[in-house]
Amino acid sequence: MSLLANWYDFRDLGNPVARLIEALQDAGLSGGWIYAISGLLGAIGILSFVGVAAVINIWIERRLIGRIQVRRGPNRVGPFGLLQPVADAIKLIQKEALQPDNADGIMFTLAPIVIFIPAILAFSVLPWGEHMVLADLNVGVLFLLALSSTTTIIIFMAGYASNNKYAILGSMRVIAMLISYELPVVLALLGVVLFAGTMSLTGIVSFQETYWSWLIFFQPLAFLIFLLGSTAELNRTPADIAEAESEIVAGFHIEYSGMKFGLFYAVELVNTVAVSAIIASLFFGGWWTYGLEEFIPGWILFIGKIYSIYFIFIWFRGTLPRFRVDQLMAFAWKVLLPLALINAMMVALEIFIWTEYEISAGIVLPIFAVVNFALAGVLIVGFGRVMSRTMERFPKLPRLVKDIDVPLPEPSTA
Amino acid sequence: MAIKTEPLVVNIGPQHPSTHGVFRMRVTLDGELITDAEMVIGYLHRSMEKLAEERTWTQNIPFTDRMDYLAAMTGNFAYCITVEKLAGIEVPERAEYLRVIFAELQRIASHAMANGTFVNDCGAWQTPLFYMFREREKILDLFEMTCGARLTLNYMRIGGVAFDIPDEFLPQLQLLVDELPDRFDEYDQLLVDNEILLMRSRDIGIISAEDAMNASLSGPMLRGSGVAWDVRKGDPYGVYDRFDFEIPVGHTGDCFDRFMVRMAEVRQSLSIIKQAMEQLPPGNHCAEVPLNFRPPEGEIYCRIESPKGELGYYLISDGSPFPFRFHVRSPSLINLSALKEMVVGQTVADAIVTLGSIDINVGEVDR
Amino acid sequence: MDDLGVVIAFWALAAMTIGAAAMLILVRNLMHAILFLILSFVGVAGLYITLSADFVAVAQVLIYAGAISVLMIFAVMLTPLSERDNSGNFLQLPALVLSGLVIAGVTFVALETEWREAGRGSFDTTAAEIGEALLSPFVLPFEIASVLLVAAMIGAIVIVRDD
Amino acid sequence: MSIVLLAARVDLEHVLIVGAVLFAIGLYVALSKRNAVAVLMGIELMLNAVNLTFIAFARFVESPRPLDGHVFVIFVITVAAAEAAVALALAVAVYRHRETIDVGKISLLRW
Repeated sequence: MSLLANWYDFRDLGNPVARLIEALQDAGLSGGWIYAISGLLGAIGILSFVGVAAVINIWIERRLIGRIQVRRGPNRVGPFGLLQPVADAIKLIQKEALQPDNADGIMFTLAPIVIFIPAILAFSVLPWGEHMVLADLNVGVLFLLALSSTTTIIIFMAGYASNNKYAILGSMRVIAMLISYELPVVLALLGVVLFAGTMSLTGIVSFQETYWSWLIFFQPLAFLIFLLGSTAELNRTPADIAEAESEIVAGFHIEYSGMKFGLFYAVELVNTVAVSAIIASLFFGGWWTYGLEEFIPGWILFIGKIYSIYFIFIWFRGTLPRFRVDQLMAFAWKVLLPLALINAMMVALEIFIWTEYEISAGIVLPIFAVVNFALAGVLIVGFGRVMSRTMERFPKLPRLVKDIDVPLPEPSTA
Repeated sequence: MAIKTEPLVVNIGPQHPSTHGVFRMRVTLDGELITDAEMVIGYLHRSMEKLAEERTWTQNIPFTDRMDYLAAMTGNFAYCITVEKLAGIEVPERAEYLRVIFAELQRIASHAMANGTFVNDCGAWQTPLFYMFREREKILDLFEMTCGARLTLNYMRIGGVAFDIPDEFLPQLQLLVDELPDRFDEYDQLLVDNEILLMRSRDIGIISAEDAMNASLSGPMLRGSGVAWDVRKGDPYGVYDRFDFEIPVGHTGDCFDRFMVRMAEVRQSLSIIKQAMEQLPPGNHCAEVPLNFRPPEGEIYCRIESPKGELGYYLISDGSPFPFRFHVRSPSLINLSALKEMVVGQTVADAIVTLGSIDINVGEVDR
Repeated sequence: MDDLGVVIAFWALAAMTIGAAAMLILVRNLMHAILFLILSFVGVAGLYITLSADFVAVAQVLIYAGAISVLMIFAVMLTPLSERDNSGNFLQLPALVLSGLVIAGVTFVALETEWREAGRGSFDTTAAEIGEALLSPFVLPFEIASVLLVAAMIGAIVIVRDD
Repeated sequence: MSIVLLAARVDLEHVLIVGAVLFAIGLYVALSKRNAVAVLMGIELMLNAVNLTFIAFARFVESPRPLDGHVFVIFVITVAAAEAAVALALAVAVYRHRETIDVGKISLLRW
């Protein structure tokens, strides 16, 4: 049995599955059955990763934020506080899942469940290793964008069904924000798609492998736009205006308690991992790491990259204050969108030059990398100058006065 | 013709993470814009002014702790100085200096707390608050070293302070004084150079110098608006006339100016502490005050510069061991009175930032 | 299309789509109606996938479920509660008759016509071909569509702008 | 049993019938609802039904350029987006002037 011969070869978990499929074909099963079985295996793999990630990330996030905030973070339950997520989950499950009197019952219950669907579906198109992809859609990037746009509706469902004013404020904010941020994100990804010439994530990773370079070197501006845009899409600081702890308390999930709240909490973490994974595959080569994947399994490298990017999101969260709604909108429309448009046009021009004059990749790609980095630098600095002209760049510090300069009141006497 | 929308009435508070206690603001919203606001206070009313009339002059000192519990020392200070003035008690030199040191330490602790929560209200996920807590913690350690308590100190007495400082106090204080300026430089880097914080706090919640004076604001609220007024200079009490320090004054009166005034005042406080440490004379720490203390008949109003503004006590004595009238002019309450003018026309997010920049303490607002 | 899995998926999605669309008639709350409409859109996207039109399916989710429905939610949220019902008007019976006629007519035509069916399998990669088709034979409609979008955007802004 | 057998495969006719049912529901919604947004929802449903038949023809019917159906659907989606934006802007504008979006009560153009 070839299936058992290399079972210990965990470098590429796709290989055992491929052999399993071969074995099933030899056994004479029809295509549908094989399709179902392999899909089920992949789904189990992804779901187990997502489940473990959602639990572990609670610990990682709390520990790291704790370190950023000069405190220790959870360290009581289990070794290094590792069992803290379990304790959290037990607490949340025990709690009563309250439902407001005039809430829209079905929508209220459905929203935290349905919101998991796009979050988990996003993992299905990601290439985890050379042959490890559940659904190699040829419109993978567009698929991810479509998923992120459906999240909007579900968040609105939650906010609307809660019958709470804070929740309505939060969900209207979400809708306005996500609609605005979809444009720069789409345009940033357009740059990547144009460069790689395919919308399939597998194709984009193999493009990076073919030309022996991560796409961040050709698309630094797209990376930055996507990173900032996705913090908004993820509702994380500095763009967490939908939850806005200090303003509208918890925004769209203010009325949720118990495990319903826990689901929202978990889906935020899962979404963050998903976006980190998307960034890792689009800009950092996915499982491909300059030949390192020969020695370390590609999927481990991929998870390592996911968590490196996840760290950036935690760092943002630990450091930055929050934008106001209109400032966030202005940032999307006045800064990110023009930058993304210029980037997309630049990429189109470069690809045109590349394909039309048939210059070899070895010459033209380093030039593109340099040009794009220079362009990114110039655009960011230039935009910073233009945007800050309306406001004095450096704040006026308070002036120090030696003596009081207001008319003295009558001195108080006994 | 605008769309006819239904106004949305939202309760901000009394249970809200950014109202710093149980303060409630009933705002009418048009979308996110505040068209009307109504302040509702009294959720933490403990009837201290009335209770104080049933207790002796000395027994009232703990009440002053529990008003502004983030600046208990200044509450003590203001009350004791008022009673001393009423009774004409001479306070020993050393006690005066110790009072200044502790009041200024308390000012630093209170401003650290105020600025930490202010940045928190701007949406930072608690990080600046925790750093500010770290500095405050060291000050609280010094308090604990001296009087055993950390928050409600009850340290000052009529005629002086309860205990002399322990031997290890001054070296520890010296360490802190040397260390804090660097720390606050670091926070300037983290916060003042942060574009998002500037965007959130500049030109928000502006109150002009004239309005501020008319509303009888005081403390950083007034100084942020550009009025150089400080009770320590304008109406010196204790030994404050012996120190050389400056008043930081803002330019426009927005939230950022108030924030920066507090940041700058921390440095001035440190300089006062340094001077007080150098001048600290030896001697007795408390004057002799009879146990059955009865000040002569009369009334008095006396004020000091608390971290939040002008903290005044109005006391009437009828010659009995109990005050006849015990009234507090609490800066939090009076600074809060300007909030409505500041928030109407702003968004909810700005209103929260504005409220944070006022630095109220509901314990002091409601008493 | 004889693969059993695809056939089952098609009928399940068709049932979901039509069921959700039918709920559009029945529910009282306009907000629920919009959510059922979104479910119906997603179902149609699923049907596109079973018909091996994956690019169109994803575009359907992106634009219909992600954008148009959000516009509708905005429109509903801008109107007061009293306007948010989903009741019918006096045309219900004629509309029912007309709808029945449409179903009967199309079913008749669909069953009676001899379609020139091609024994074609599913398409491999649709995205690239659609892109080429858009930019070579359909380049004029493509440009006009972009003009239309700009015109619609400006028009929508002009209509709702405060005078 | 025969119905089950009929449904055990998907041919052009089946997709067309599904499309027809969808179109009929959209037509009913568009004609019979009072609310302007509901009417728009019916119209969108009808457009979806048409798109479905386009895709079905592209999938099943012999043609030199089979993907033209897909291209048409893309155009329809584009136009639908533009149409929805304008229609909803109209609904908001009408509401602003007449304080109702009941299409029965908007009688400005009635003779």
